[in-house]
Amino acid sequence: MDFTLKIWRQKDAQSQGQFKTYQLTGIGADNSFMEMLDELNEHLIKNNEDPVHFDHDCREGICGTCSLYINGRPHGPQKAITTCQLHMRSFKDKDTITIEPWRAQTFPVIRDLVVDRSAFDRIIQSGGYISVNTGGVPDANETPITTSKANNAMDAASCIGCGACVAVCKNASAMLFVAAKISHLAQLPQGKVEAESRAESMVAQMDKEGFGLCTNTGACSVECPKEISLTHIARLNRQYYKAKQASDYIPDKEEIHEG
Amino acid sequence: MSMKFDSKTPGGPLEDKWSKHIFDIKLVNPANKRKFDIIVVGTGLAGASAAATLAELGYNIKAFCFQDSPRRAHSIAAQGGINAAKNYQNDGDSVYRLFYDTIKGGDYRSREANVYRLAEVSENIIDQCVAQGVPFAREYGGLLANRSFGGAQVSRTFYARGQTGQQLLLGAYSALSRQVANGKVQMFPRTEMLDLVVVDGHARGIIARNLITGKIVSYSAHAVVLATGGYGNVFYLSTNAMASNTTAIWRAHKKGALFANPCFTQIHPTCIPVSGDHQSKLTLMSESLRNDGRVWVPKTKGDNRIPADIPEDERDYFLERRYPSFGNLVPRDVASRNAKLVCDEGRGVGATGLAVYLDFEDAIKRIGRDTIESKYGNLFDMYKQITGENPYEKPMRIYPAVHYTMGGLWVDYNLMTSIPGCYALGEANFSDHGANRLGASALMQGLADGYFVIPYAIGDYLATRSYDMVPTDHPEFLKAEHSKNT
Amino acid sequence: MTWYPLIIRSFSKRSIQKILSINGSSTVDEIHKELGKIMWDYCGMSRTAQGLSDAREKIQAVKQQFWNDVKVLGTNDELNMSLEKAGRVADFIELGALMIEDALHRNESCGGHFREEYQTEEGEALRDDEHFAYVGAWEYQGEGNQEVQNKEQLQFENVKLSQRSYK
Amino acid sequence: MSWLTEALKSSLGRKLVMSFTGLFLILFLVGHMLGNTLLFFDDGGQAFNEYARFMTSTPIIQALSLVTYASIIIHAVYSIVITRINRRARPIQYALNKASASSPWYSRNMGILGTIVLIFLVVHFRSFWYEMRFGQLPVVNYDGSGEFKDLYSIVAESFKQWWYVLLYVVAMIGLAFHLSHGFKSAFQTLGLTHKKYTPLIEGVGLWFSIVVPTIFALIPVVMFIKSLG
Repeated sequence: MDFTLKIWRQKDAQSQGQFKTYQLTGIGADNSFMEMLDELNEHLIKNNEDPVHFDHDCREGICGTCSLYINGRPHGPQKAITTCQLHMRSFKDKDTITIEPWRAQTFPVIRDLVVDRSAFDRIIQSGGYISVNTGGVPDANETPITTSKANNAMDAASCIGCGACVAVCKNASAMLFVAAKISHLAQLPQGKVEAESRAESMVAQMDKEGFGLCTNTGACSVECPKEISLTHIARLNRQYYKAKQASDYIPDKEEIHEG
Repeated sequence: MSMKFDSKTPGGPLEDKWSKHIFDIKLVNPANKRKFDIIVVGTGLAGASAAATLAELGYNIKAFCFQDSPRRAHSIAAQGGINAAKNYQNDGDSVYRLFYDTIKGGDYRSREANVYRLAEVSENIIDQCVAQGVPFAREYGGLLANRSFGGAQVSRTFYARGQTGQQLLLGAYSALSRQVANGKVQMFPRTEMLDLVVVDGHARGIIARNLITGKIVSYSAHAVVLATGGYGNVFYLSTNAMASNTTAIWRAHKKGALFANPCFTQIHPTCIPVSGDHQSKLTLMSESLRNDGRVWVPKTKGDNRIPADIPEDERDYFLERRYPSFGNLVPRDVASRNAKLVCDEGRGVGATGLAVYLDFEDAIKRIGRDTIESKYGNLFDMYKQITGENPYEKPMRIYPAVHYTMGGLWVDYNLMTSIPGCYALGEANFSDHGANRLGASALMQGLADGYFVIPYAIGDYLATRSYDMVPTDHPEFLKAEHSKNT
Repeated sequence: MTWYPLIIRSFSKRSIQKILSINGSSTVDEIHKELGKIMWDYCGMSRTAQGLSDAREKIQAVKQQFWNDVKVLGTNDELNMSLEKAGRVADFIELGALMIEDALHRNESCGGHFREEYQTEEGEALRDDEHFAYVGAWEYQGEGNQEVQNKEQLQFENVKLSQRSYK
Repeated sequence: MSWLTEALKSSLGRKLVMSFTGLFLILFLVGHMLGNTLLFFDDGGQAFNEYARFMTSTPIIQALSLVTYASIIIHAVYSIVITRINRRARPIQYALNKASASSPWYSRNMGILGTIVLIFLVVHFRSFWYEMRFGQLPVVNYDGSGEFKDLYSIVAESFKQWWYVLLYVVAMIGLAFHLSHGFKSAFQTLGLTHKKYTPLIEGVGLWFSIVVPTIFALIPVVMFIKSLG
């Protein structure tokens, strides 16, 4: 198969970027999208041109590293997959494929198609955990959890942190990402203890990072490679309001100043 | 060939070794722990759990990973599950049986004491993970569910759909994140270790490259923990992530750490076959599929009818035929070699002839398509995505692929390499799996090492060390920088 | 001591510059694929003394190819994924050579290490516990020198070594 | 600063304000619509004028009116604040973006739809609300009930103009789409979703967003047609 590729090239975070067009011929339909880019890079290197930088690692749809905006959609035209699971048979021969990095103020471009998603790590650091130390915990079977609760928690926990939700959201909002973690932990008895303070602190961090506000368009869920549902956002909202009206946390001036 | 290293395996009866050892080894008093800095390289199950636990104890941790976030380490890709000798199923499991299965599965090439300890702490791992919020699969009564894996005749594998590694890693990552927030872990993502710094015979730091700026920076510490995974990518095609590599442990090896059993590699029997020259990596289909899938090839050479047209009596269920008691659940090395044998005989299937069928027809008839879908849905989807074929209707084609490396840096019972102060955890060391690893045991080992072994073991070393830091302009740091990159 | 940091810069640059300066004709991926093929063909699911000896030679050729003909563009002072990969592949080549040495010395079949010369009549792995029930721990001897193997004898006090059977 | 103002300044707090004001305005629409259907009566506007006086003279209704005005203003102001934050969150747009693949256009363009409704409201308020309160309306006298401001007469007069009717129809189409996202979105923001009830909310929301604006739009259309005859 032959393709015309329009790829965003940007030397580094400071540089101005622009699109460059490449012609690629003889690509097998069974190639994955990343293998197609590998092949492009082999050609580029042979021609003394800098290879296209893009993030990727496991290439089986679970690590969440890959992140391309392909023909106007995160992770390309198919539903419920990551870019690394996209195969060239999903395109037509002679197609033009436009490849852009995730666009969000909170995901600055590092080089070409590589962006910095460390904002997600900072959000998790602000409270995306259960505060237990290693050791001294009860037996695993001591607290039964209904299958439906465990399943719902697992649905939320399956978030891979790729950032497609932010990338596709017209507001570059991170609500689905934050909600997935909050909903995962809030549904388990172990996570309930801190559910409210967790919602408070993670939302505060999300706002601080500069993500946009959710306007419930639902695009995040549609494009999520793990099909994480909007109901988790609703659960986050509930947790947050509960926290705000019930928790004994009252910000003092300094905290507000820092925040 | 001298024996210049000591495994420090404690004496006494097997079941008392670890508890006795914990009592015997030296402790660092809580107030003094904050005077020690520890470098942890790698943030997979072993690295993240070690960094988090050591930080909880009070040590100052610098954690490094080459990925953009610690959550992306390749442990995340493990699908099937994690073993633990909980005997929740009342099917005769015990610490001793898990120990025995592991030793036997490893073809008697691992250390008894290490393996027994692994089986012992496996129970704590499950407790720990549940407390962290890992959403393991549950029975209707709300208790934990189990399934079986190769090389075992009991159900001791805990799982979270087909994403067990992901959920365990996210658990460890959350514990790590909590310590980052507490200021006890300084995290260095997109930073790759290039060399180990050894001062006066002790590991005292690393040289690392910031992958974004290219800056090469020295980091000093009182001990260095390497948890950088395996080296399966030496084969180019493997189930490892693209960036999984051997650089950290190889460069430590060149600094004097012994490298044990490098030829022990595991070939996983159930991978999606190679489809062409372009291929960059191979995708594993979880071994748990062999609980319900039946492996077969046509009885006659060159039979290229479609599978549905091959009648039952012309199929060779070669694993069930040769190994009636374990059937399709023989250990990985055995299953892989048998698949290779039938393909070498010319009975392989698919375009390349390098594949065998993994057939769910009987299972679908027996327990229904819905049950199969709930058990393996995401694996089936993944298979369909990659091959373009529907495994509910046509048997899967599978072929062995490089998956795991049992070899690694030699470590003693304390997980210390032959360089004092340098430790190796998880797949990066050699210790627990012998010549073959049982399915669902890699996750167990990574977490055992990180949560429950290194936190005690490292104290034995640090208790004897001074708090002084080696300045990063020490000649050994400079030398390491000079000689790096081979 | 104050002059040391200046030296660091120049030395470290020079060592990474080595890879960057070769500017040959083989990409890192091409070399990695060649290495992988040798390892899979000769040190994969089954191994023979002959195959491993051949692989020993072949891998040296790959090493030569890497250090004489690799092509890595760009500089050290930027995100440079080819450069990252080049460093990793250089290490894989050396490790591959050691894997072959290890597989060659272990004249038995056990677990994932299957030497065709050592199998039962039924084609199962045939261990040699008398001679190989040890951990082979290799010690680096400097660039270009044969590594030395140390042995840690494995003690089995609780399990009886037996031919593995899953029948 | 109190915890409450702090909470309302957070992203979720702002959404909550949008949700509450929006839901209140939805309630207001129901009442307003019921009242306005009096215009369909062929009684020369008596029922409508009585209703208009009731609405402007009853204290509880006046209090509710104040809440309505406040809701409209807060809803609009917050939407501007939110839009500005959201613009900042993506300074560089995609060169190629197939947004329609993942969300309906009206969900993405609530600002534009809201602006249409707002422009309409300005005209609407000037024409009727202002006249009723501060204008010099003719007075009618119904048997035994005293004097009434004849709001009906200006309404009837206005709806004789085709462009005025058109403005109403367009605005109501805008409102319909605004509601079809806004209704369910308000519940989502409040966290009121559940496998069992969400389909109900969505169904009611859809019918609401069709029926209410249609009735509103029918009033000028019917009166226009009547004026022709």
